[in-house]
Amino acid sequence: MTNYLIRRFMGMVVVTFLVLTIAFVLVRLAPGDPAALMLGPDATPQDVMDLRASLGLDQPIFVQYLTFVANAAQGDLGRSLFFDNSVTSVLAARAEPTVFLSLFSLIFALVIATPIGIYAAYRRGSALDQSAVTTAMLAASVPSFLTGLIFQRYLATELGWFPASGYGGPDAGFLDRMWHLVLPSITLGIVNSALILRFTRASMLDILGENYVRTARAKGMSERRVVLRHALKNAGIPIITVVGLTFALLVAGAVVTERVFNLPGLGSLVVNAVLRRDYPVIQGTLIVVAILYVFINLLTDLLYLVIDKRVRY
Amino acid sequence: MADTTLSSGTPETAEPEGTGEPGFFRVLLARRSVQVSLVVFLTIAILCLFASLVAPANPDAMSVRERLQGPSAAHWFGTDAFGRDVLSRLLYAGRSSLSIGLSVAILSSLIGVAIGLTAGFFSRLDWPFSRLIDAMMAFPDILMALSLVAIFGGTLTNVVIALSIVYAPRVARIVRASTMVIREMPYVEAARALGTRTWRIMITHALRNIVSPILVQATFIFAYAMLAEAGLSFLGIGVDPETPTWGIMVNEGRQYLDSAIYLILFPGVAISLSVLTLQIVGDALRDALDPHLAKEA
Amino acid sequence: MNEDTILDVRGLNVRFRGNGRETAALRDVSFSIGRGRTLALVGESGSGKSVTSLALMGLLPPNGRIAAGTLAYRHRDGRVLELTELGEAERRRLRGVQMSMIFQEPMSSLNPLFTIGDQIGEMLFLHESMDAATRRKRTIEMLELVEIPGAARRMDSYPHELSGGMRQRVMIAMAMICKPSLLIADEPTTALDVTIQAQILDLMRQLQKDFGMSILFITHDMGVVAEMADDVAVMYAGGVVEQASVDALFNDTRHPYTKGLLASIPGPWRRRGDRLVPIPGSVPPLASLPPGCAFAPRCGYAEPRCREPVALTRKAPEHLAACILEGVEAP
Amino acid sequence: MTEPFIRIRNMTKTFGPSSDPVYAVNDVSFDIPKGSITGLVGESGSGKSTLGRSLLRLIEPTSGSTVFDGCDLNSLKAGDLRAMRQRMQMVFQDPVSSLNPRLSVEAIIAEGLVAHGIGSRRTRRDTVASLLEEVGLTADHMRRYPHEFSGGQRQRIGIARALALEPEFIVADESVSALDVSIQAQVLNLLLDLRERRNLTMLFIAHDLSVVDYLCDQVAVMYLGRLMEIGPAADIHERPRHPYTLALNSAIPMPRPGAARNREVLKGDIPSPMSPPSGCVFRTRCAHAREICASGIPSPVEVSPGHYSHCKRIEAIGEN
Repeated sequence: MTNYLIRRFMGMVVVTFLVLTIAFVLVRLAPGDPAALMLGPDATPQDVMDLRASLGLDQPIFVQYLTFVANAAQGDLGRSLFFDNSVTSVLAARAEPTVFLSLFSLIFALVIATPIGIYAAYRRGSALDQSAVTTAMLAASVPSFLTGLIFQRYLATELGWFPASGYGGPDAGFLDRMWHLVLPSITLGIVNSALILRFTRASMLDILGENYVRTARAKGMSERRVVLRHALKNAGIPIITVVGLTFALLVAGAVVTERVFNLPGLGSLVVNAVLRRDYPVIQGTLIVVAILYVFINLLTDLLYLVIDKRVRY
Repeated sequence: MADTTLSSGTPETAEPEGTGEPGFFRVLLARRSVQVSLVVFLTIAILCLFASLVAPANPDAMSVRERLQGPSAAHWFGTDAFGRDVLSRLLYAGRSSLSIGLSVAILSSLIGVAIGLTAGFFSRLDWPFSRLIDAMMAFPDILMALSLVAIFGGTLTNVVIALSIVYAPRVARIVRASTMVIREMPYVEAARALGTRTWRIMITHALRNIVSPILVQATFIFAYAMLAEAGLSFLGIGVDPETPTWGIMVNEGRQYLDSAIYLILFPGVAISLSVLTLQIVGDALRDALDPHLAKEA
Repeated sequence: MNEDTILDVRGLNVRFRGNGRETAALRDVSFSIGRGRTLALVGESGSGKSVTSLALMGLLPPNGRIAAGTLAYRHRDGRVLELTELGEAERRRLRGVQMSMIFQEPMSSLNPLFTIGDQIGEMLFLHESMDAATRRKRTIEMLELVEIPGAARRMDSYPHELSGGMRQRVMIAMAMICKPSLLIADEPTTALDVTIQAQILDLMRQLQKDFGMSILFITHDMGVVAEMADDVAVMYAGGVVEQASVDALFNDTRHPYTKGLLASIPGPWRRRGDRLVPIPGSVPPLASLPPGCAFAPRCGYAEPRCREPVALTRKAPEHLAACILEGVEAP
Repeated sequence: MTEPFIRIRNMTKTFGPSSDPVYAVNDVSFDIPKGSITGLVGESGSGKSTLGRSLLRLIEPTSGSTVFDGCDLNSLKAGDLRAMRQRMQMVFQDPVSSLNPRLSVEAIIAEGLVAHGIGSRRTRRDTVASLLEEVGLTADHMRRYPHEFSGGQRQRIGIARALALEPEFIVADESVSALDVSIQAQVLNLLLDLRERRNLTMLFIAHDLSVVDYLCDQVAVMYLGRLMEIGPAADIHERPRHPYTLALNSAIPMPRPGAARNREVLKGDIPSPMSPPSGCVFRTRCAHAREICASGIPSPVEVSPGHYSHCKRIEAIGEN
């Protein structure tokens, strides 16, 4: 057990390190001189030279790499080329909509998909099962921007039930801001519920075929108890894993959804950064998101251990 | 001949008893939904492939007089803001979208198989390879593709390469897992006991057994890559707008969301329909290929 | 139904759906179990012995159904219940209390996420009303009864912390704690080592003496049959081919299949150097059984008449066989 | 004394870290005479399968040696070992997972011939056909796939695969355990016939003492990684001189009603190989165990020619 934890933790450190390396290499591969880009077309060669020196760009690549890793370890992800600010503060300023959007859509997806997935597995092959599977497949096939745009036009613009876009004004209150997230969250939640539903159903099907479920029935308990007490707890493990994996899907989805609904979140930030070639911001977003992902997966693995007492290596 | 008939060699049954194991295609095509999906997908694919023959108009011919006209007899799917025929553009754009999906599916499978097979078979390489796969998978697909395209530029080739880099680790992970299972199978031990070399074991035993999971995965990647490319193009970061894709058409039509929703609806439905049918076929493939694996391996 | 009979199965037919057609898994299975006695149901894989036990418990998988037959069960209060006519809720109230079951796979038949104390105590929670402390006490007593060392401590173990033999003891404790009148044991020792098997068989005999229950013992091992059973029913390809008391079955074998089975077993009782005489061929798939006697294609005594249907007939008092022959010479 | 065909000396295989090794096989030595069938019996955790694989070097033994017809297998380089594999083969336990479901029967049986570059495609096909007939199947079965066969037929295919390279020595690992009794008897008889026809030497690994007793000339009994007793099959059966063999013998359920109802049943569980008892590993379950059994590994005592018992209290285990 301790052995497993140590190995798991070591693995995480290495993965984090690799994430940093990939992010560093990627940006280094970009054509053009970062200093020249930062200063714009009017800069003199002398200006560029000076900036290169102050940014450490004249150092050997290996030294630059070490500095980069050391800085990143202290939370310093460099400065934005576009905003006159550090990447960390730029990211922090845009985090709120993305965090809540992801959270709401995950909750939406879990609330919708888990019970249906469980019931569909239990009533395998029934009309409900078939329609649930088909709907899930459909939901996973429609690009979220299409759903978003259709919602926007009909539910927001025409019916006026929801705000069509934006995040409220600059001085909008918290509730107002959250209200702007409802439609985006549903849009993003639909895609995720498709994945979670299919996964829940599959894990539940596996577990319902297990011998210990047969034992539970032989003990003379109600079907309700068989499913809710004996099967669900075991199905919880794979479901937790998939929730961890959904994180990547949420972030990717958030990028598109924020664009559809004009939300000033990390997704919009990174898209604009790409259009403006603001490499430090792209790099910073990549790093933050990837490390978050690594952490969430560590967390789900630990949760796993708490639920399942079997020693794992 | 007589002496080959051993006292104990009584054949158990004259015929082997594999009774009515339904064939691959019968299982694949058992469901109506799968038949319909195959027909729909192939129709879309063929129409797009022969766009130059079937398209009613030149997809780039502009006509200011005919701008933003809804579906009509002359223009079945209407015209866009430059008066171009939407149906014709849709067919040409489909060619790009589908070929991106297919190329990504093939390329990422090749990379993934190479990595996964190596990691799965050589236990010494497993740890570093697996950590690299983990690190690659920590970047969400669109975000990674976005960055790659931002850095190398938005050409069709770059989008394909970027998406292949994104999906290859997913294939690698599946291949690695299956290879590890197969590596421990008694028939691999039997091969080793016979004196078969490792590379031959990898080809005859490992590769042959992972072909079906890869095929299934490739079908899904085909679908996901089309979705991801559409997402990139919708964000305005995908392929150069000179060669339209369905995603680009949605992006272009977005300004006219309130007045001409058909501009996003047709390409949007085209994407959804292709992705949906691909996924249904992928699922059916899995069912058709899996019973053997599930039962035998 | 005789006063001393606890379960009487008549003409049980079970069918399974699959690949778009229905296959008969059990064909006209009949047997009965006396009070306090052990009936061994013996057969090779595919003979239908496990399906029989699941049908009795009402635990057939969703694609299986009882197509015909009666299952008369004598309740503890003296009533005779027809199991096939009971609703699911009534069947459920019988399970665990009146008839319990233990399975072949002690490794996978316990839920890995609950302690064994939880899983045994759950039986009391389900079927008897008592407070948690009493439940715990009764559970410990039961664990002691099945000879688990350190029972009070073992209560809080998870299944993966126990050996296969210990898990099977836990399964037995769980099945016995509500004192059922019928215990169905489906190959309970097949997955265990021989020395552990001997322990479990001893334990089951002991518990039967203490509790006075009847046992339906399912096995493929003729040695286990000889050791455990009072009566034996031999199954082949979904049907019973011979039923008799254990002595009669081994010493006055009437069916060629039973005879072939006995001749196939190697063991220390044989003369060294004597060849085994295997049954030729293999069990035909259930979906394509030959007409008439299912064993005929492998039978050394087969004749044209064997293509006609053959029913269990009385060959001697309390000795039934489904064969046109009166008997076969001793193996 | 002549060199035995196969000589196994001090075979040891550990798993886990070398600082805290788990002994799967611990210091096992015995000989297998040419043309004989040696049975290796033991319960789970006895290390019998690990021993079988270690002596073929399918897994690397931690220490010890196998001398095969005068050739020390452990000193061979990879290439030489590969060549040597033609002479020694293995038949596996599970008739399902030991055959690749994606390969035809022909490809499965010919695999060894292909690996060693023997014959052309045409001659290999002829070889496969005659092997199929030798094991009781027919030549037209070669185009089929494993799932089309019953368990017994698959095991015959596995035997044909092992025979293709015309080996002199075969390790059969629980090769009949997964089969029904009537089929098991067919395969046992097939093995006996093959031994006679091909003058094979065999190591037959099983947990079932009756099967071993039927098939073998010599029987070795293992418990928790160690050898308990070895000797001619008749001796082991009629005059066992180790308490574990006695217990194993008496635990066999006899198909004779009333025969074994008052036998002596071993108490307790098999200890975990991770923490085996000190001294004699069997002492925790042994009715004859005394203080001396707790320290020092019992050395083999020759109780009759070729019959060795690893027990310190051999006098207490009377000749019956």
